[in-house]
Amino acid sequence: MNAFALDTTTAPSDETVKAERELLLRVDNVSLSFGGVKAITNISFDIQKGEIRAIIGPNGAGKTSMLNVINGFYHPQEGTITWQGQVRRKMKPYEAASQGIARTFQNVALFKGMTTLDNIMSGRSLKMHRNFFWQMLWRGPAEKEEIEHRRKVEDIIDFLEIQAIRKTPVGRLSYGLQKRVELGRALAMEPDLLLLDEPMAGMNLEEKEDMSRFILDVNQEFGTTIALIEHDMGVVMDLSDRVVVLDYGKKIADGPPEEVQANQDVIDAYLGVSH
Amino acid sequence: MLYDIFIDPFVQMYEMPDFFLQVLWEGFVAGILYALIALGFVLIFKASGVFNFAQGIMVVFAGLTLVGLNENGVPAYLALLLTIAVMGVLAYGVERVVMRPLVNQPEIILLMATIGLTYFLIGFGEFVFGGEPKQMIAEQLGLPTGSTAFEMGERGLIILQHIDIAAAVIAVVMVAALGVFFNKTRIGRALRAVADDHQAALSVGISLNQIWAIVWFAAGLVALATGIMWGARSDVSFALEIVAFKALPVLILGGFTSIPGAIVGGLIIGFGEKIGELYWGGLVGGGIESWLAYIIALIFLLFRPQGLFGERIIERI
Amino acid sequence: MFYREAGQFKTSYKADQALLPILQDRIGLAVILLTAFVLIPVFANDFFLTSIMIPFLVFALAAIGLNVLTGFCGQLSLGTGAFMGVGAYAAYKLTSIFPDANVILMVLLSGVFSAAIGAVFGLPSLRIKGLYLAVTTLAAQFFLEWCFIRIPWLYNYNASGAIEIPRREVFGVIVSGAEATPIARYFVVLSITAGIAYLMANVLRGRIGRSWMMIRDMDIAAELMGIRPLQTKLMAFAVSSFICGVAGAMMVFFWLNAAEPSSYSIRLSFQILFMVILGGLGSLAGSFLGAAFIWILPVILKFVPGLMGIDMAAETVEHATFMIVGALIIFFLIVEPHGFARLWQIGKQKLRVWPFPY
Amino acid sequence: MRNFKQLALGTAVAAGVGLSGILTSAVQAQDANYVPLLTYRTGPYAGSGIPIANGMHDYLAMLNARDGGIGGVKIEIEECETGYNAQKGVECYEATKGKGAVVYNPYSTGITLQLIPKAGVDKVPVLSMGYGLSAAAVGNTFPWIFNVPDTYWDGASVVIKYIGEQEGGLENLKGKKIGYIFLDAGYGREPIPLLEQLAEKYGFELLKYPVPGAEMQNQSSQWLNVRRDRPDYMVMWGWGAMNPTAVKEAVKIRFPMDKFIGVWWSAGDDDAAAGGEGAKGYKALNFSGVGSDFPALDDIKKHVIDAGQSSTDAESVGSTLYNRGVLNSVIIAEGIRTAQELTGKKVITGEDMRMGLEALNLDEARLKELGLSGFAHPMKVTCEDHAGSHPVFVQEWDGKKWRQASDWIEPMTDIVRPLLEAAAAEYAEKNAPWPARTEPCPN
Repeated sequence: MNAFALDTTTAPSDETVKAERELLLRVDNVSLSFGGVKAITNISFDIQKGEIRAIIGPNGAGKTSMLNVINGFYHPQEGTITWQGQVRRKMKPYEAASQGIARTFQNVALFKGMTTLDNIMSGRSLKMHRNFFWQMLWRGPAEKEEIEHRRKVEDIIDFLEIQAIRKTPVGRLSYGLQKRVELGRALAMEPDLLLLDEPMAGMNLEEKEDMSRFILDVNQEFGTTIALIEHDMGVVMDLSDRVVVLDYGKKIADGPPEEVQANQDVIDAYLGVSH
Repeated sequence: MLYDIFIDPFVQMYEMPDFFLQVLWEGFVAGILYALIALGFVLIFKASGVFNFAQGIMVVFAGLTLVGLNENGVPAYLALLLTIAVMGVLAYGVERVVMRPLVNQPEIILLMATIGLTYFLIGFGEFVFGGEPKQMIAEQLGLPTGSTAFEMGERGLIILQHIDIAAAVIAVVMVAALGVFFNKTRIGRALRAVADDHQAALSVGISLNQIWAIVWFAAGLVALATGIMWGARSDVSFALEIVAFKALPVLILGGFTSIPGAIVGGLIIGFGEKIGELYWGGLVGGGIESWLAYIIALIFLLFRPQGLFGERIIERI
Repeated sequence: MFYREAGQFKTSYKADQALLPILQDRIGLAVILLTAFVLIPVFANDFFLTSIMIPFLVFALAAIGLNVLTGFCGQLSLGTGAFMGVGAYAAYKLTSIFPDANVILMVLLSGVFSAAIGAVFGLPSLRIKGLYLAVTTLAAQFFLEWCFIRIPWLYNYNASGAIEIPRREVFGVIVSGAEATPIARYFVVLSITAGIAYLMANVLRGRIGRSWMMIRDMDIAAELMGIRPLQTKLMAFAVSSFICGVAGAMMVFFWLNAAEPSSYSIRLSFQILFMVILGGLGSLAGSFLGAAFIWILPVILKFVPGLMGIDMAAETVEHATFMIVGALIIFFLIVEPHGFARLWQIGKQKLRVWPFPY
Repeated sequence: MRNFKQLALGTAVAAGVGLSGILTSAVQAQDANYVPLLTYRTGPYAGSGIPIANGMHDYLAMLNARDGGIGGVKIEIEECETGYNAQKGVECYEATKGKGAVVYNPYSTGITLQLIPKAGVDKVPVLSMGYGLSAAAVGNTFPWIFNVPDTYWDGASVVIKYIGEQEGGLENLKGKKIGYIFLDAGYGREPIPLLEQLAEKYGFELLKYPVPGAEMQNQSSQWLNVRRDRPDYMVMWGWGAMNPTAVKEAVKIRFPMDKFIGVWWSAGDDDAAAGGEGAKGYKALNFSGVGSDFPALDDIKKHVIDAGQSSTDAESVGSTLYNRGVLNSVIIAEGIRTAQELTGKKVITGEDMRMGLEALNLDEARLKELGLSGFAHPMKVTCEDHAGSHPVFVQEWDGKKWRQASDWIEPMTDIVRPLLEAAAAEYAEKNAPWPARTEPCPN
């Protein structure tokens, strides 16, 4: 979808190649606090185009807050965020969406009153432009636009293998399927950066395998850059190109999976060694 | 024009201090009465999350029952006891017929159910007691009815109605009693537990149904007190139900779950609308009281969406 | 058995996205339209038209208006009555400023004014949610009602303080004022209501309708997907108020003939809210069902004692009606909190599997 | 739950029965004169509506019981509950119109306004006795509307005249302050133009205190304003629950009650009684008899109330609003009788009734014959003047009951009439094309 990303459809494994790649997003010295409580303290890291970047850490480490900062839902008190080479001003979440950042949520945040199809169609909202007048008439431009986007959505439905639940209200779906629909909804936005907040939480092994496959496919076929939060270390190590580790709102490690795995601070954090 | 808006009202307040004090007193009394209605809402919302629209009609219904019984020859104090019993039956009935089957429904559905209850009580109340306004039997209940005037300066005069003083006293007593009830009794603690978390309360063996019947009964008692007080000020009629809407801006200011909030909110609205009407209302032809309270609440909400006593909301995903 | 979509295959997205993809539904709608446009005008008497059908259609339209805001966009409003009043007063002013203009056009145009006012009172919705918002819409209700009394210009300085609808013709047929026949009024009201219902059905199934439902179901997620909350909510307020305004204008022009400010009081707001909730939040068909229940049932109940030979005083009937309607509201909320629309869905499901229970 | 099911089932059956009733509702048997009474015994205005409804019903029922109706034909009385609500008013009108109604008494300004243009089209006169649209007194513009005996403007002029009398002459009003507290609706706003004109003419200051409909029972602000402004007199145009609250508040701020005068709709017994001892001296206009000391009222007690055909208790016979209802029915009955005489028909139509009302002449002799001598001022309707600007009197509350406190006072017809003419012309112009009068004049 992204012209640049499409050129690099095969995921390069070589470190040097990656370093040369363009930066998509850079977080510099970001701090965030609620009242007196510090959620994030002075964190810096970057996300490169085309990679799968994992953010890990124990509960309460500030991972979700970090995602919320990236897509404009929280505004950090300090630090800057650079998006595609430009320092980002303070902005609204919907502006982040229009810049090409999509996400899924830790606790599924689907539109419960709508069907699977409508949920995924809602991801196309930004790409549809027919105004109220045409919508009222329906016949003609509005219908044409709707069909055009329906085609794209059907591609996503095929890709995620959820054809059978197309017209089911999402409230009635199992948790695993809901997560899949949510991924579909984010994909429908054709994002440059896809943020996944615990995409595999609460899933069984088969579901996790399916989800991993979808994530890799999205990254490789569409070339979408992905930042994900996950607790399942096995999954993280297998999927991600680089990992950043947070603990108590601070960054304690950053690097390729195998390097991070060996880091003593990380091991301490996970084992709960007192500070 | 600017003079009329920004200076003249204050000049007036200064020049006629007795009148200003009288306005404050009226605002205080109105505020107490609004607060009493709001208190009924708060009790039920706290324990069950139901926004009880029927509180207004419960005020009318309680007042009507009291007066209606008395008209039919029941002595005043016995009528009061019987009315309390009727409110108890009503609370039990509401819990059985309305609350229990609707448990865990979204708040708008519960709100609608209480509006349905309002319709039912209007029809039932008029059917039993007739639609005529009735005189509150304040004297028979031993409530003071006279007034006391204080001279102030040369022409100054402040008139305090004894019934208003009684209303203030009763309101204070009720709030204190509710405070003791909530904090010191077993049922009160159970009630607070329910307010915090239904599931958790259930799991430690608190009966939700019992609690709900009790809060509806408590709200019924508050309604009865309000009905007596307001009835003594004008009279008991179905038009009173509309006055009860005033409790809504009070709730907004005070928050839906805070008893002190209801009192403070009631006073803010009471003072605000009396002072607004008397010193600024004339500029636009008067009668602004019908909406001033709502506008005050609206403006307030724009700056503090969580209400006076609510905690700052941090949105999470 | 009777209601079956099996075997009805769709070969294009266009057919699949049609308003009523199932044949039986299309037949049902055709029967309803035939009844409304042909059978009722031919067979109904004046009372049925003026006291049942016209108010029913006016209320159904108002319920659609409120449903857009509350049912589809999730913003609870108690100011419907006032927004309807804005439409009525605007239409009245328009027809007195342009006495020769087409009155139906003026009624539709009046919606623009109520839409503007509605959008202004929708502004707080950005920060205020749920029941709190409901109470702030009461501010709109009471403030506007006060304006209807206090701004004599709105009612052309009539000594009576009310608006009275003059006679107006459209294509040689008298449609408003005392001389307008019930049939003529009925056709105007029916056409406007059916037309707006159709247009809204289109809006609601497209991008804009979806964006409202996104806000309703999960406003934060909607915002993170690029929906601008303020714009979307204000649009819902405007569209909803437009429809309510048109309904309010129709109410006085084609039904009541004259209106005092108290005609657009808080009671009207509640009446409409009942219709929406009992009919089903987020359902156009539900708006019609809810309006039918709340308006028609009490009218009919009044006739019952007389027909059964019971001599009941008029006020006793009224009391009984209040009690029955109140009890039925609670009853239906308990049986099906999602309204008649959901009951209808369940009924259809039953028909689908009939004669087997599951 | 089962009870609920039964309730639902019962309602469904009832609805079915009712629906079939609507579709088959037949025209009434044509051996009676059908008089629908649009009343309200429910809602916020029930306090004023109930005694009036009782009075209207009981007098007509008495005629049926005592005389077998009017001119040998029974009166078919049907009450329809409006709840003072415009929606239900129209519904009642439509439901009863087809049964051959001869006259309508809407008892609500809002419903009257809705019926004014319809009356001429449906050929059924509207009798709005002392309320409704003042301009309707101009019979040439409104041949179908009757508002005997007086319009609000007549009433307002009488109040000022009475105050003038108290002050020893209208010229002494100069520099006085007269407060006007009113229900903030068309009803209460209507007298304002006349009062303003009189204020200019006689040099008094008019202070206005509007009471919003929703705040009827919450008037402390208005009365605080009264306290601050210290008017010499207070005039009230109230209705329903507004009246007793206002009287109470006036007592509370210690306003001199003998300088507080209500219109005839603020003259209810309950209204004044609400003020208790302190309300002594409260005054109100009236045009229907005070007390129950009239032969016709005795007949009502005998034939209707004691016979158990009414929901009235015997004590409330003779209360102001009850008597008002009786007077309303007297006018209806006399209208029917006059129509029967004019047309020679026994069962009359709305058109006949219009003629009958227009030829109404309720003189002293006739009142005596009815057993109502002194119950009302003799009244006469002409084709030009459907109100007649008849004299009214002032009554005073003595702490227990009303007693007449003045003679009959003539309204200031010279000022009121031109205003009425102008208002009627304006109405016709705003509602153009307003039909010109074609109905013949029976006089």
